[in-house]
Amino acid sequence: MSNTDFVLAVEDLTVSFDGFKAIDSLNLYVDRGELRVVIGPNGAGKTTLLDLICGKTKASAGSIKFKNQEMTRLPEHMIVRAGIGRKFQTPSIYENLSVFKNLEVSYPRGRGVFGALGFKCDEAVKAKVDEIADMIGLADRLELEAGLLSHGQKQWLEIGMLLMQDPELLMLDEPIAGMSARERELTAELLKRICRNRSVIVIEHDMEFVARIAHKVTVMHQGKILAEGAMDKVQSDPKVIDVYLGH
Amino acid sequence: MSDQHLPSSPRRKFMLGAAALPLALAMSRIGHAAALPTAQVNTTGLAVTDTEVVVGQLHSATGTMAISETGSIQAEQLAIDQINAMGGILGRKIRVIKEDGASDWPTFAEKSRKLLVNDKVATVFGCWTSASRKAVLPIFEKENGLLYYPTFYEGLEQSKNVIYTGQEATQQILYGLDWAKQEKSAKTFFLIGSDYIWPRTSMKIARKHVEAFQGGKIVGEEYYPLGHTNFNSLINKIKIAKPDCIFAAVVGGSNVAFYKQLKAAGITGARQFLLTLSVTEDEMLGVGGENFAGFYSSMKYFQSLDNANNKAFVEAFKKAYGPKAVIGDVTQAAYLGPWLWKAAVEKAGSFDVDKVVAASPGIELPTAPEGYVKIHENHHLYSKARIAEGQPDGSFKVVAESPELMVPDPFPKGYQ
Amino acid sequence: MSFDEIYNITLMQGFAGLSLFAVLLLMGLGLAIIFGQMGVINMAHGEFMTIGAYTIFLLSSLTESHAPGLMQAYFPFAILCAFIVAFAFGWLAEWALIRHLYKRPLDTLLATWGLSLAMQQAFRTLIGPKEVSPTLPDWLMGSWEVTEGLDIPINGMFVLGLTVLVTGGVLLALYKSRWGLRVRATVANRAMANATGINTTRTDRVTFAIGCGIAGVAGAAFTTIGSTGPTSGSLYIVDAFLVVTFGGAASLWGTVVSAFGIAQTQSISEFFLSGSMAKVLTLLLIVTILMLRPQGLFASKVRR
Amino acid sequence: MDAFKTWLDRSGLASIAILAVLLLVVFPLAMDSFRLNLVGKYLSYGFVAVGLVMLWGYGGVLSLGQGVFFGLGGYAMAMFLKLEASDPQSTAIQSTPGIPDFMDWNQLTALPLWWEPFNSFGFTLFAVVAVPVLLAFIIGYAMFKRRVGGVYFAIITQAVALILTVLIIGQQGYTGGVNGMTDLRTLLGWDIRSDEAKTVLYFVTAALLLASVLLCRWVQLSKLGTLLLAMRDKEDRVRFSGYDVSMFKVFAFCLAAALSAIGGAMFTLQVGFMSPTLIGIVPSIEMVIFAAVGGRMSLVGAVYGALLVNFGKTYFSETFPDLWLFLMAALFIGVVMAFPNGLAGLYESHVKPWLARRKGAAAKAGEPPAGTPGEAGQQASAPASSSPAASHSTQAVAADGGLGIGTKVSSQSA
Repeated sequence: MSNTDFVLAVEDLTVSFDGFKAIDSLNLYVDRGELRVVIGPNGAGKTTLLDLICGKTKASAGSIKFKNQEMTRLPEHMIVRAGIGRKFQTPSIYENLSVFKNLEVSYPRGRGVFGALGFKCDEAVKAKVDEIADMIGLADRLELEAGLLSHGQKQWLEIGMLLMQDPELLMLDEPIAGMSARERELTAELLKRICRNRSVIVIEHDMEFVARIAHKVTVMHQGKILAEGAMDKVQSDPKVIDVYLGH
Repeated sequence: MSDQHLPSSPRRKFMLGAAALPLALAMSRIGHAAALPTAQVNTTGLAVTDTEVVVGQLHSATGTMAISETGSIQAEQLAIDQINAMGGILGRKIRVIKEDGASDWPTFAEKSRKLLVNDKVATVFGCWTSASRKAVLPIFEKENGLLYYPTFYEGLEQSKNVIYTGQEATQQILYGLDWAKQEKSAKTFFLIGSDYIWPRTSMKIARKHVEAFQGGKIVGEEYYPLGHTNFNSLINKIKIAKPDCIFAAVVGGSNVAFYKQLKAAGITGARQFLLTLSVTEDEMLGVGGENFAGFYSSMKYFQSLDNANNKAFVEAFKKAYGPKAVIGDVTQAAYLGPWLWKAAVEKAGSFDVDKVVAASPGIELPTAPEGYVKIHENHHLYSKARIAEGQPDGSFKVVAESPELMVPDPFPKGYQ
Repeated sequence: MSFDEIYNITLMQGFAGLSLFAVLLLMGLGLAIIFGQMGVINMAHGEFMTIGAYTIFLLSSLTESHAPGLMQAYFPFAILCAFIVAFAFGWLAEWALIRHLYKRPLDTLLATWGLSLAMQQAFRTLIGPKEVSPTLPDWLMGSWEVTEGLDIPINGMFVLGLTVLVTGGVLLALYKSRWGLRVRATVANRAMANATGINTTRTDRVTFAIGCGIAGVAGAAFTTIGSTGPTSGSLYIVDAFLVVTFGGAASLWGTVVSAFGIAQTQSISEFFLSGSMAKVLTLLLIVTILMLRPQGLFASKVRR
Repeated sequence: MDAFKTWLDRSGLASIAILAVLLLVVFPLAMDSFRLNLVGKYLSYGFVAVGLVMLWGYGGVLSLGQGVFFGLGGYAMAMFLKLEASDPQSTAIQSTPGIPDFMDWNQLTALPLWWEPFNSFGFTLFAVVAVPVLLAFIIGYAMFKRRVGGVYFAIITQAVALILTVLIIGQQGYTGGVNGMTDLRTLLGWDIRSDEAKTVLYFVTAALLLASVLLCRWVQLSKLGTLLLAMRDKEDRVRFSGYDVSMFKVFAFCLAAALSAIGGAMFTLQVGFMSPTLIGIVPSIEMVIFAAVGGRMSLVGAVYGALLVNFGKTYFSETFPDLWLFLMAALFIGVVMAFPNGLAGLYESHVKPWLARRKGAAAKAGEPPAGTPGEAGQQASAPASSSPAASHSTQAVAADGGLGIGTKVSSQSA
């Protein structure tokens, strides 16, 4: 496959479950610093796409290149270490730990067994935690047990945990689900700040929100890409309208 | 079960049997105790008072071995009750502390220490498997306790602190093999055992005897894990080898499976000669008489032995434990324990372990249900070897008996 | 050795493998149903087998003393009773213990372990610590001598037939009956099954009880080939677990294949090696395969 | 934050200190040498239970094969002691003097090569830990890399226990078979059967056990401990934070194996023999029950669990010989059904709130009402603040523990 300047280059990606092709010869390229939103009706394969990129699901065929490095054969934790972060659809945080601990645990040092044993929470870690907590608006909640955060705060915390690792590609699965209008606004701001020095892929249903944040939109349908481009262009695409209205 | 229910005849016999003891002493208990004050009969701090002597009983009442050990528990209790009914030992009643080894060797070790160190028992009747005996042996030696061990076993052991009341391997095996050669013209043997020390040692002795002394041939030797329940492949191998004699020492749950499957494969007493070291009346309960009919067992005791001692013993046993109770070889050997100890204590005039041990060699028990036994220098018993044929109703018919007492030889020369 | 003899031995050895297969499958089946369909490890499985065996013993004693004329006929009826009795105790155990622990599958293991201890002691107290031997009808004993030198064990054929019957019945019930549909629905998605009106509580109880009932049948059948005592169940439990584990737990088909594989390996290696070595070889083979394929032979394919 | 951490530290250490006083002062003073030796034996099971807390409670992985590691450690030690007990003088009666008696009985005429290194005490000490850890690593790596866990892992470890038992029993010429290795007498010339030796060994065992508890506590408080807990509840999140989850489980498994092995070695030294009955499925499950009774999340609880169950076993079997199995069964079932977090859970959910209430009632005046409406946060941050508010947090914790999640219970109790 070709060498590219893209952060992420997905080519001919296919995965099938018992003959059903959830992703079918898909190509996707994401630029550095780009915020890409993937939309599509339910069952289009959006989440599966993210699963494939982060290694949760193994591809049947095709390639996923991250900074020109093949990812399809790597185990999940190596993909993360290469610089890809993934947020799950439902907030996945350590409910029993404090916000501080949640962020601290995500700090990319002491990732091996013995590294973790010898890990010290030094000034660098604390500084990083403070920085991120500030960014996600939880600076005054550091000692709170994470399970007691509001739903929106949990989503932010999970994003914060990813940011602790400074990933070059961040993948967010429905980050504003269940958020209030005010929280959505804050999240949009947050995303804009985040993608200043990294690429972001977001799966989202809320078109208003998508319009607000997206640099470029990809529309998926039945495991394939239906359309790709700027938001207004995609919205006026008859194929897209057909898919959304037809279902 | 209490003493007044005992039939009078066995009591009289046992009184006679306590040979060395004058009748008068047994009858005037109090006078006896006074004549032998506790300070004199107990110089090592055992649990002996003016009226009582404490002994331990250590068997598995639970776990897989409970199947086998229950008979020993009952027989020892019966003997102790009978002794107490006669006035006890040196004027002192025996009190038993029962401990459950739970078929677990570390538990045996723990309980034996408890009996010796905490309870200071004068002696212990107990253990069944070699493994449990091996587990407690160092403790008996260290604490200088005394153990009466009832099971027929592999030999290769002799301890100051143990009296072995069952047969050691050569006593059980050699006569049986000679009988097989003479009476059944057996020349080829197929050896089968459960995979542990007793069958392996027994088979080693059998092989030596057959090959070196009988000019026979071993056509197969197989060991199966304890608890193994499928013998069909083995049975096919036997069918190929066509031995004159199947010589078996399979134990526990495997035993039942082995005989049921032999029968199902058409190998019955009518068609094949089989001699075993491990089927007593106890095992027969599980095996079922119809599966063992016509096969032979080599033991020193069978419930059907026809002598007065045994008749009284069987009657007392059934009276105590119900008409359906059966008595196997080990049960009888366990019954000997308390009587041998009584005789030794009375000969020594003391409960001290060292003195009892010193008095033990030469102790005779003409009242033994198996006939007559005597303790050898090496702490095993002189006893006769017997062969019996299994009957469809689960009993044994004795068909042969060694003319002389077999000398116990735990370290047989030429068989190592 | 003549050709005839080799031919006979080969046939008998083939049957030995088959009958071991039947034994392993029958003992594993109940466990596989409970484990595969409910995720519960029933450590008391062996004791439910013992219940079945004792049922046979009690009925044979009753028949012998009250209706000796029926001795030839009681056995099939007794096997049915063994199923019913074990089923009833299984039902009770599910109600008293298991249903409280569905959210903690590992804890069912500890609870049923406690149950097995109590059951063993109950057998000892109620029936006696020694082994017993039920009197079997004459037609179940001995061998069928096809030709001179070729003996096929009747009890082996009986167990084989019973296994085929029970396995077929289970498969049929699981894939054709309402109960089977409910079980499969519950396994696939408990919440959804509940929502569609399936009484999952009842389904679980029946499933557990059926698993125990089959254990009872196995125990009953094994009175023809093995021992009956308070701890007889422990002779089988381990092999039963191996069969289920090796088969992949989730599928009954896996249990069948694994029982067949283990039986053939063991039976053939026993023929050519010594008994203990054969056992070790079989176990090592199982473990090696499990190391390479820890999910067992037939893992259910799930999207993770 | 720091205040919270030191509080946590201290809280863990306090209960360990109480245990230390109990083991090192109270028991030796209160018991005769026989009972003390029994306790020493129970404590050697305690190692396994402590290991299980790390593996099962923290790692969320239940092994039913801990007897394997206990046995391997014990056998390694037994091999050394057996060789020492088999010098040519004391084995002169054998056909081949100088080799262990069971080898002689099984017609071996020379010491097998792989026994030779066990002539060295240094190697033996190394092997006691290294062999079990290596085996745990191989099994753990194969299983966890393929994401086998839960019930399935439990059964496979059980199979391993079975196989090792069959192997040891089958290879009796090399292992002593069913009887095991018996009649072990001296350690480097020091008679381990004497009362003094047993007392010394008791203290060594107790000290090693306390050291193990401290070590595990340290692991729990490290980032690795946090990760183990995190993994147990949100394995994917940990994985997608760049951690190789399987290696952490392998570590927990190896740690538990090492602890079990040390327990096994101490068992051999104190009891004087080693046998395959300690390896199989039954002892392995019993050891899990020790941990369950004590509380699968609590290190100190696990030690109490091992002591309590074994005391119970000894006491019941001496006092109610016919009923003791029923009582043990009732204990196991009762603990599993009613107190899933064992003694430690009971303490956390009942004793501690009660203590706190008593203390809290005294200090109540002047404190602001804890827990502002809608902000549960106040409660959770309570542990960091002073004690009065603590009663609230423990109540929240208790409810949590009752549901069987119990993570919070854990992170506070050593």
